[in-house]
Amino acid sequence: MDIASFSLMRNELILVGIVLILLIAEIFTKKENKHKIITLGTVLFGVATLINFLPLAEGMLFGGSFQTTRMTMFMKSVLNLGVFIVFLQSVTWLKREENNEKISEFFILIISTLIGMNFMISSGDFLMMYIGIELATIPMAALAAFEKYSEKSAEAGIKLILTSALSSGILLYGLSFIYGTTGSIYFADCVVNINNNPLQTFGFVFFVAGMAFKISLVPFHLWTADVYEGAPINVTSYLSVVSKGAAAFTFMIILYRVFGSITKVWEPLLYTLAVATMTIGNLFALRQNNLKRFMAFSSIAQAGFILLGIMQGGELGMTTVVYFMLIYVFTNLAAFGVISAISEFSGKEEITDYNSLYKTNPKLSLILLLALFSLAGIPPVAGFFSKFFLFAAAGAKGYYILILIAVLNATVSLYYYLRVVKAMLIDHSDTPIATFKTPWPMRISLLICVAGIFVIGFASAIYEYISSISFGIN
Amino acid sequence: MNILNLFVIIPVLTVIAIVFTKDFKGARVAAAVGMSLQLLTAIILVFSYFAQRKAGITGDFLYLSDYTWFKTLNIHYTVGVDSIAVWMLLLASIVVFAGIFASWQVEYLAREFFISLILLATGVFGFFISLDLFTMFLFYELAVIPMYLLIGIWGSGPKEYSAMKLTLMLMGGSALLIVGLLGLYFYSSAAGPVTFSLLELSKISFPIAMQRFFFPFLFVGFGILGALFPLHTWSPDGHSSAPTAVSMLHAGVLMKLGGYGCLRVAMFLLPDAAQEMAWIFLILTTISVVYGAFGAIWQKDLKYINAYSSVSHCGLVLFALLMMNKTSMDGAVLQMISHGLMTALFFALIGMIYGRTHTRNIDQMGGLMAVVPFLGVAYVIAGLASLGLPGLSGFVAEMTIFFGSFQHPDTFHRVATIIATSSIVITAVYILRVVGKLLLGQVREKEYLEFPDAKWYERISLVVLIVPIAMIGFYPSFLSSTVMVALNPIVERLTAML
Amino acid sequence: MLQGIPITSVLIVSAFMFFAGVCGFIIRRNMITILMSIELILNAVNINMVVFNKFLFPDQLQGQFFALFIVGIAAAEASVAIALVINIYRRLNSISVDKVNEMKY
Amino acid sequence: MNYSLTILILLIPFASFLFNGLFGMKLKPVIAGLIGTVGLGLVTVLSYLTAWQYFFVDGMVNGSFPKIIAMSMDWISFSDFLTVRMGILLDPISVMMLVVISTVSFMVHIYSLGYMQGEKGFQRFYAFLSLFSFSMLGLVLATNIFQMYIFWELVGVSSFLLIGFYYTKDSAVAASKKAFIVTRFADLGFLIGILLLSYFTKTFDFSALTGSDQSIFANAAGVSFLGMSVMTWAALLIFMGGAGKSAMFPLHIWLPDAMEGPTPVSALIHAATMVVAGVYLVARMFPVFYFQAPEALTVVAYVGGFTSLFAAVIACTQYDIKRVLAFSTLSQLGYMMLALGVSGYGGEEGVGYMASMFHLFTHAMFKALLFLGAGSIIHAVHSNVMQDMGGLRKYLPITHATFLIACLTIAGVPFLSGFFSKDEILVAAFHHDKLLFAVEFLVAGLTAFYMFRLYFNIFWGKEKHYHHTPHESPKTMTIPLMILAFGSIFAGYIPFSKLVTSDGIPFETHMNFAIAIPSVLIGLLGITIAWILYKKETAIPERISKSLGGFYTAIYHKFYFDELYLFITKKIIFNYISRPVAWFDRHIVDGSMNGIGWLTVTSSKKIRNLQSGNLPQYGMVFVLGAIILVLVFAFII
Amino acid sequence: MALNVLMFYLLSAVIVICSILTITTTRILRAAFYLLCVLVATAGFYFMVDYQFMAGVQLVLYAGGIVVLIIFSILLTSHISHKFAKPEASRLIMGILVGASGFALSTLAILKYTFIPTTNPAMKVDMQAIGLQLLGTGKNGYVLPFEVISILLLAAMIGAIIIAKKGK
Repeated sequence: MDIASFSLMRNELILVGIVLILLIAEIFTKKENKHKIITLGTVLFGVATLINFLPLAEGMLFGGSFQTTRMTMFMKSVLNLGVFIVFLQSVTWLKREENNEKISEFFILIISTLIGMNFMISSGDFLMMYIGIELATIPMAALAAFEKYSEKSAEAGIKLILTSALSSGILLYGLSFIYGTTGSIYFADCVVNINNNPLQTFGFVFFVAGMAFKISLVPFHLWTADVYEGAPINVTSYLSVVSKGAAAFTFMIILYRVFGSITKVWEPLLYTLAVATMTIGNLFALRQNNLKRFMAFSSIAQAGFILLGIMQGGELGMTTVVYFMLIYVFTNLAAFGVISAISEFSGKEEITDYNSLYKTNPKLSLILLLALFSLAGIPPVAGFFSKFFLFAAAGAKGYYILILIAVLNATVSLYYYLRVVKAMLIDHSDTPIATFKTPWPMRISLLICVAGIFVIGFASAIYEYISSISFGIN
Repeated sequence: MNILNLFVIIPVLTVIAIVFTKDFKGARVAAAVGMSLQLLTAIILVFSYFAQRKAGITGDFLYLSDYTWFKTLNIHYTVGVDSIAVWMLLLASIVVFAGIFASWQVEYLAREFFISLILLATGVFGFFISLDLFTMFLFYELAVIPMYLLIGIWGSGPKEYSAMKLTLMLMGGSALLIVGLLGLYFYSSAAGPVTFSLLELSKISFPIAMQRFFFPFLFVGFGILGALFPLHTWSPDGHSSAPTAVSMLHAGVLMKLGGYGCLRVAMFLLPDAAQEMAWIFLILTTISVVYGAFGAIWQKDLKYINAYSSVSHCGLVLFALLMMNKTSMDGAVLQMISHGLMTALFFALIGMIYGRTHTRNIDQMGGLMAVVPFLGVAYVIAGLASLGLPGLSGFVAEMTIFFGSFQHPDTFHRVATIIATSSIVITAVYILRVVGKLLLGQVREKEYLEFPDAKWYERISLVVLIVPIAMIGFYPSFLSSTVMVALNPIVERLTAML
Repeated sequence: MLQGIPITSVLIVSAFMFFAGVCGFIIRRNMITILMSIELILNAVNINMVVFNKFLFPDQLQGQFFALFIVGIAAAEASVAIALVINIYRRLNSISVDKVNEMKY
Repeated sequence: MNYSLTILILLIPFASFLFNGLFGMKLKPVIAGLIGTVGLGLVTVLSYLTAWQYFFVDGMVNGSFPKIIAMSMDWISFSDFLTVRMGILLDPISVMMLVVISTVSFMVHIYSLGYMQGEKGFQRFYAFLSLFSFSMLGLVLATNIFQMYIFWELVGVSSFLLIGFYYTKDSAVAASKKAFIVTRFADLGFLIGILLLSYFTKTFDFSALTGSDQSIFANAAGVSFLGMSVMTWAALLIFMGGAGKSAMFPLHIWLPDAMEGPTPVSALIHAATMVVAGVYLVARMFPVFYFQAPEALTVVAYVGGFTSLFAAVIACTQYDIKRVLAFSTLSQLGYMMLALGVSGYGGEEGVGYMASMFHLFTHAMFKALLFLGAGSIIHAVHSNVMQDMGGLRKYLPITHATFLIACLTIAGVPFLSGFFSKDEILVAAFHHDKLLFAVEFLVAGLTAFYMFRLYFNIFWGKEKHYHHTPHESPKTMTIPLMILAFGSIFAGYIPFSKLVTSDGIPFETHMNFAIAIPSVLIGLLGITIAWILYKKETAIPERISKSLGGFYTAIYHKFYFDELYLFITKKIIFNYISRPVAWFDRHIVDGSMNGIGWLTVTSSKKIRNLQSGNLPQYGMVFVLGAIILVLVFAFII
Repeated sequence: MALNVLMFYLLSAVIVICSILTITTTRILRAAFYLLCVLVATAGFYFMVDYQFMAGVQLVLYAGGIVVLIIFSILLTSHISHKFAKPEASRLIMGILVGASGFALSTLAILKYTFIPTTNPAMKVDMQAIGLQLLGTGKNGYVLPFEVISILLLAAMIGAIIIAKKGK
């Protein structure tokens, strides 16, 4: 093991480096200069994001505990990009007086959770996976409670930490049985002993439940809405996009790599979860008035769609899932960006507050409209492609009824997305949110998102690239 | 470059042009210019297409071109037209063109209005030129969604409700479609790599069990847009709330997507199941035909009347398709074109009348013929076309359908045909009722006397629709025979199994 | 079987502990007791890990190390959780979970 | 011989329609009228030339008049064998009709120049007249049944437009609607008949259908539906179409109302031309009826007979002069239908056919004359009702004279045209069915009675108080009257049996005095009674009507058929079908769609307690979910 | 019966009883005490199976660290004399139901499964081995988790601080 091989951990190491730099910066920055840390953190992270796009060899470290493939590299880049956009969108919020003290903490916490996700993605054994998950979760609770003078935020924090602790308990209990029946915590060694005896399946189901918690699948989703609503909006967008994406991806590759031989167990399992998730998520989303909560249920429903791709179990499945996530990053962050900008300006987060928004803020409305259409899967924006391909993945397995349920759910989801559209474009308000100028970092972030929403769907090269680096159950 | 691409490029460029206009005047001029070009392109296409045919170029589709899009999924952007598609494109161009002029006076968010309208048109054009089911579906959905905004923002009455209902029902339809399309896609693996290509799929004979499963998805999926009973209820509400141009486009063109899809995708690709299950849908469509007509009798709102009438007429399209012989299917295509033109004409007129009277309730109108003779005469022409007067397009289409359907050897089908023919009387009843209440009799309100007759832009819109109605009515054989040629492969596939 | 103790007995004991923790999570109202329930759960997992390691796979120390890390993480988790509980206590002057249901439905 | 100029017979009126329709409003009314009239004049000339050419120059081929297809072009092709052609078929009946239509139409065109003077929409009127002429000529010249159907529909719509010419009058609008819908309903039968016919014979062409080769009906042999052979069905359905246009009972109800149209229109369409289209249709299809569906022919005869009686009875009680004439028309059409129904095929056997056509011809002349005369009267007194008239003979000498001639003709007074044609019909009926003969005999008397009732009431009796002194109509109106009077008198001398026969082969007819004399006598009897009752105004008619009581009222109300139809349309179709359909659509079909929405929203509300905001509950759901999944996937599956 | 077996059942009894008491007692400090008992009994069990290091960690970190932390927080947030109300019946029933059914299922699964021990020779568990593995970089080396958990601890610490520290 030489130093050069550490380059496989390039992204993680750079992120750790940024955390250290920020720690030092925090110590040596005067109080009145704290806001400069925002620039520092964002720029550093931007550079890291760019660096991570450079190609890198595949390989593994630490006896297989840390594995990196082009797929994981790509996924990490996607996550980095998402986080970068979140940082851009957080600038105004961080500049608030009450957050002045906590700027570097914000960056450190987010980046450390990101490090956790990176390890989770690259993990080669259950221990690393578990540590990654915890690293990605525990600081998240602190982030959710970041606005500590807000009761909602505090509530979000406690709900997140307690339920996630329970879920890691469940997950671990499952893992203990998997360890007990396979004799190893290393993915590569486990595989040979995977069969579906009841105890192992017991463990497997508990493991799935634990992961499902992170991806917020029904019935393990209950924390999601409350936490999303209570957490500061930028944390919410981070949670809904990056955290969920990483968990889903990890879940998928572990299913493929470790449990590939018992597809006949997890396909019906995921089938059930997918149906429940989409349906319940949509039914709840129908009635929401708070946009953050609304987006929470929307993202639950979206998670149900992801399962359709995961179930496929082949390269097609992985490609579609990753493709979906990539698009989802842009789409959801565009939506959250707008919500965040408006919330930052006016403090309003209810759907009815958006009445007549188009008249006062046409551009923001249009961006939100595009994002919502993309979430609903309406052409020509990217969401259409990603959703269609997910359905195709399920179709490849012959799950046509599931597709039907999914598409009907997508139709229901259209209903509530259109509710927001209706508020902005159709409904009249006497006191619409006033016209305002969005700060430039937000604009850049929205620009990136919109570009993504438009381009990724049509640019088949991206899909082809993902396809070329995907793998399935072998 | 392939001329067909222009059908997508021109609208997109028009949209971009509209974005840069300053006010509603600029927007509508830009839209009008763009759509005039579009109409011109369509006309050129018609001429060059038939010139090529005359020159002896064979092949089911002309102007084929194919670009690989998603390579691993084998999704292509494939375009090509046969004569049905050519006529449909022309129809769509005419209706869109007329629609722009019919909405000349839109001022509220005019740019957005025209952009949405043209986006809708893009979807329609794209749908007709596509030979790849994926892009076809993409354009299909693209055509459906702007409807929501168009109805919701610029509509009238319970517009939010109607818009939502329409959108959700149509999206429900496309939910079924997705299942069907994916079924076709994956089962195509029996004959090589999976594909969405219509040309490839049409060479495969799918196992019957698979056909039985997927045919209803595809047929109902497209059928919803074609107002298949009992899934037509989006249509009355949707139409009545929609602004003029949208009703025109929707009833005139968008509903044709349904019929066209049933023909081109559901029946063409899954012929055995089509043969086997036709009777179920035949019952439904027969009900549609009569039911829609009876439904129209009772209505008071002009748009509702026309919406129900559309249910009846579009029911006839599906009805004729299900008869599955060349003549009836030819009639179905003629009916699509004819209904497209005349219902667009109807909605244009209703919009113009509404713009003057501010009511659509026929009980509150009367004697308008004396006040606005141009509109009145146009309305009568539309009405006569609708009730199937010889010399106008409706007659040709209906007769072709009836005579085609009646050629069916089964008594069941012929009895259904006879039931369907009865719609011509019921149609006459409601059309005359409307004409009587709306146009004839004494002028009902004093203020009606002040109404100006049709403005120049209104006249353009109307004339552009009336002329083809009359042309088809007078000289149908070219249209009819060219459509027949295009139907050959479909009918062959449908009857090969018998 | 190790020194006359069947593995299943140990596992059943740990299972009992685990579900006692779960039960506690459900029936308790005080957040700190909920936290204790979670410690029970994690402890049960630890026992499992160690038992499997010792009874079945003593060739490596994977289970033991796993348990070790769980302990460490549990500590971190507990510390953050307690910080949050205290935060809640400051906001609401109560640490009953029934009080933290402002967001629902 | 080349008949290529016959195409102009169709094109001229059509061009005139288009021109007047599109640009008429920009022209002076007179010019528009003249365009129409001159056009029709040309058509008339061409028609006469064609008739001359057909009957007398080219004449017979192999002893019969041939069917000549003067022109034919494909219009649309339904399938390999069903092709619709637009063409011109010349045979004795079509040429005869050509003459009738062009003559009457020309007269009406001229007449209208005076009658319609100053009316709003004068140009429109001429446009519609041209359209009608075009359609009617197209109808009679049709080479195939589908072409006939096309023009049949066009005729219907022109009739609709013309009846509703005074579109601001609600009664006119209602009448036009009624006319259109009733005939449309009948046309449905016609259409289905064509469907059946074409399905079995694989052809539309008259030359094939009515030719000597009966093998094309082979497919239909033995095929029956609901106990009747399909060809009978087809024939009956086609007859239904004819009955609708010719206002046979029970589809007659539209015709009296159609009198809401301008009087020249009534003369042209609802007396002389369009209403005989049904008769013409049956005549055209006669071989099909005769050989394939003799039962249908019997139906034709009885329907015709009943209608003639029924209408004659009603005519006796009406006061509106146009309505009297309308019922008279019905009655006469019944005659023609009956004649066809009782006819045989070929030579002497086909006397009924010949008589029918003959009567059609003469009837066109005298009925047009009657209507135009009535128009002249109405023009003078501005009323339709005979109670408002009386003693007009002094003021309207020409009208009076011509009207009298027409009345005498229709009453069957010897040596006028009506006498000859009616006599032939009675002869045919007598040989075929004594009952029908008896009915017709009675009707002959009734006809004479009600016509003279009309005549005496108008021209004799006490003078009424007129707003202004009635005056004779202008030349444009009286000249056509005189021409038609001339026709009425002399049309009977045309040797029809030499020209227009069922199989094209001429035969000799002889006056059957055993029938002719009684029929003349009963006609005279009718006239006498009318003379007694109405020459001077007396109270006798009043008393008679009183004594008949309810029966009279029933007759006066046309046996309540209008009410019956109103009941069917308003109540049954509108209230009991349409309304429930609309309701069903709104509440059941649409309701179920909304119901799905409602269900979704409600279930969304119901499950909201899943998300109670309570942490332990979250944990419970979590663990419970996991346990259930374990149960299912580890133990059950 | 061998002593260790007896010992085991004793420890098990403590674990079971104290677990129940932990989740049922109405006094919070007692709950903490019972939890401590469970944890200590667990440590005893680790000793029994010769995992002294693990047992030590259990005692130090768990019993010593976490429980103390918990007790601190109890002192910060509750009155020692405070007695809880009994949980609501419905919740109690559901909790017991879930717990019992879960326990039943897992017991069933455990009993149905035949555990197959590895045939590889056992590893000697002494401090040296543990130390080497903890810092090993190859397979069965735990330096990476070790490092990552340090980041976790750092992040948790920062998180805890910003949440808990009193603002201005």
